[in-house]
Amino acid sequence: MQTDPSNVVQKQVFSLSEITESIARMFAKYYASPYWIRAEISKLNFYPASGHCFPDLVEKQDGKVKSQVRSIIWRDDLFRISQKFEEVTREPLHEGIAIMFQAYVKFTSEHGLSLHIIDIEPLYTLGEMARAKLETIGLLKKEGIFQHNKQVGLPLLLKRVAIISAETSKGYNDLLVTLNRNPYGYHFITKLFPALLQGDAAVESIRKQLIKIKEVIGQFDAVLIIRGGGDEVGLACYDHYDLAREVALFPLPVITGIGHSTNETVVEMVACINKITPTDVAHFMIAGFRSFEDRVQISTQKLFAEVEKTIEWQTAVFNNLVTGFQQSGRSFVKNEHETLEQIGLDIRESVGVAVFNHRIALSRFETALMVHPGQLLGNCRMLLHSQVKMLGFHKTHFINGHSGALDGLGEKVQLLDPVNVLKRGFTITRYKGKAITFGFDPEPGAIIETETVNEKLSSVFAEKKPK
Amino acid sequence: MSKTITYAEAIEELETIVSEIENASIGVDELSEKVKRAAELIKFCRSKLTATEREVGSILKNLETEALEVE
Amino acid sequence: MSKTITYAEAIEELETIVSEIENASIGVDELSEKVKRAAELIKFCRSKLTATEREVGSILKNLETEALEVE
Amino acid sequence: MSKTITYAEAIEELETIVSEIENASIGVDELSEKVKRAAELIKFCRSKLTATEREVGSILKNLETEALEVE
Amino acid sequence: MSKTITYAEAIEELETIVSEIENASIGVDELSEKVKRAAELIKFCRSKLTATEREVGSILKNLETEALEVE
Amino acid sequence: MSKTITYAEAIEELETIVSEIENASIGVDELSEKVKRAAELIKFCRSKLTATEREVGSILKNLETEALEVE
Amino acid sequence: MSKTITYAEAIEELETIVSEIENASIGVDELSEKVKRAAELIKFCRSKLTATEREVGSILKNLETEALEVE
Repeated sequence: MQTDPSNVVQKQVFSLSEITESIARMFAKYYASPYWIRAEISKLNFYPASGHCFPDLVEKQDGKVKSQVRSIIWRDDLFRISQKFEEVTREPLHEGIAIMFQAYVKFTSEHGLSLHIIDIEPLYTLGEMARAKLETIGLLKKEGIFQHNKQVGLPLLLKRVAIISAETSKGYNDLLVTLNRNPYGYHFITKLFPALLQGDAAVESIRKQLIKIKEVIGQFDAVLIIRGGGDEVGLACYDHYDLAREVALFPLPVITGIGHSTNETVVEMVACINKITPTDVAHFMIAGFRSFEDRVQISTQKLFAEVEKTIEWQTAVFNNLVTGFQQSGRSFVKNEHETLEQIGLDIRESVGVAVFNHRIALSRFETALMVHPGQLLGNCRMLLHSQVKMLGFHKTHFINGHSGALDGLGEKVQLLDPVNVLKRGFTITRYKGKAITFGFDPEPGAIIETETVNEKLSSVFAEKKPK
Repeated sequence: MSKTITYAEAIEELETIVSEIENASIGVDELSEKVKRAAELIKFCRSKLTATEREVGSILKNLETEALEVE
Repeated sequence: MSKTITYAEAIEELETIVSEIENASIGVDELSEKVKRAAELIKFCRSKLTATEREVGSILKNLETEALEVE
Repeated sequence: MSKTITYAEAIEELETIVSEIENASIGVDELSEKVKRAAELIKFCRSKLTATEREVGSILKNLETEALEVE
Repeated sequence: MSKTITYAEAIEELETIVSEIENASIGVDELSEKVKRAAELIKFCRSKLTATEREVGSILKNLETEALEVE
Repeated sequence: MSKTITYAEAIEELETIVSEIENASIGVDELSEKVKRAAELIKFCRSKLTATEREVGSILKNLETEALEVE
Repeated sequence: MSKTITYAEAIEELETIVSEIENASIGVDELSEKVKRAAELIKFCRSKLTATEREVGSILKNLETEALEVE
């Protein structure tokens, strides 16, 4: 905007101080009592010489600065506030943290607007840190890389390790001492990659070393992040998303020994192994060697035992086989001898049986010969006898037959004998000695003879009359 | 009666006589003769038969006796 | 009786005679003769049987004796 | 008896004779002869069996003796 | 006996003979012959067996001796 | 015996032979041959076993010695 | 032994060999070879535990030099 210089006098003009003093009066009037305010420290602006601190406060929305104010913590306040803050949050006041603070809103002509912080509520910051940590975990899980480093797999022997630590760190020293003084003579190869291990700068410092290690990844079995011996303040960096992501995605297993007693940080969570103290890490590595050596030892012992057993067993099998061979070879011949002699016995027996059977067959003939001729002759005798009987029988019959026939003839003759006729009263009349027959015609007075049974009658013939 | 007559001849004659008598073709006188002859023949035959029976019987008896002896 | 007659012939003749007597195909006159012949035949057969029996018996006795000796 | 007859032939003949006697298919006249023949055959068979037995026995005895000597 | 006969063949023939004698498929006439043959076969088998025994025995003895030397 | 035979093959063949002899699945005729073969196999196995034992023993002894030196 | 074998592979192979021997799945033929191999593996594993790795050392030296330049 251009201002016409000629117009300047016509207007009421205040000096800067007039204005600032007016504003200061107004602030003093309206902002007399302190307020509780939420903001983020964008820059701490601590001046060690004076001991005062002038933090730049911002409020961001969607990554853009919505509001920005300078603030002041006087030395005396700072000491009290810092002590209380660190006690609760385990973090120093530093850039990037969200705080809830009590402050007077001051406006001075010399410095303009500033917030005079008199108190900070550490519980708010703690809550915010927890929220930020959960956010980091949520993001990593969402990306599916939370378990990534655990899945890389730990080699059997952690022999060559890249160590991210500070050279002067007690933790680093503890680790080296424990590793090198192991009583088993194990040999480890360590390489320090120095880095800041706490505070805001640690995130980038550690990441830088991790990237460096990645370039020579073939040289190492694992990466150790070691911290220890110092205070436990300033570990919020290990909840930082960028660092946690780098660790989770690291192609070598990461082992942490950050050394604190509070809650596990996200880096520890995503690391392949978390061992809290560096000494623990060293013991873990030695234990790995130990168990490897144990395996070798056990295998070696077993090898000795099993080889001996195998040889013994094979020898036993072999000797058994040889014994079996010798026995079977001998018993084979013996059995064959027995078989042969048995055949001899069988022949003797079967010949005996055969001859016996023949004898039996022969004796059957003998028996038949003893019995049958007698039977035959007996039958003949019986037949002969029956002929004799028949002869007697037929003779009688024959004689009787003839006798009967003779009797019949005799009877007939007897019946026809004239004597028998006379007996019935008939008579025979004769003339001149001849019996008269049909045609007899003598002269009357002829003497005729009549024969009866007992006597002969002489009579004179009278006449002849027809019947 | 001739001694040489056989039983068979005797029987034959006898049968002839019987047949003649039965036919009544002979007279009473002849009849008597014939009957007489027949009676003779019958007697002969009977004696012959008896003799034969006796003889045969004796033979058979012997046979049986022998058989008994043998057995 | 001829010596050459066999038992079988004798039996056959005997049977003929018996059958002749049975059938009365011989007369009374021959009966004695026939029976006599039959008796002869019977005697012959009997003796033949006895002889055979004796012979066979002796053969078998020998056989048995030998068998006993052998065994 | 011919020397060339075998045991089997002897047995066969024996069987024929025994069967003839059993079936009475031979007469009294031949009986003696047949029985005599049968007796001869039986004797032959018996002696043959005895001989065989003896021979086999001797062969086997030899075999045993050898076996003992060998062992 | 042919020299080319094997032990197995000999045993087989022996077994055939035994079985023939057992089943009475051998007559008395051949019995002696068969037994004689069997005796020959047995002798043959015995000698073969004895030879084998000796050979096997010697091999086994060698084996034992060697075993002792090795151990 | 072929040089290329392994111990396992030798043992297997040996077992087969022993089992054949045990089960009498070979005849007397083959016995000598089989026994001879078995004896060869046994010698082979024995020497192989002894050699292996010696070799393995020496390897393990070396290993022990080294272990002692290292500790 | 191939230079590229890792100690993990070495111990695994060793354990496999031991287990093979234990389960008698290794015959006499392979035993020597296997034991030889096992001995090598054991030596390798043992040396891994205690030996210094020169190869690695040189590369790390280079790295240190660079690191100094960077800081």
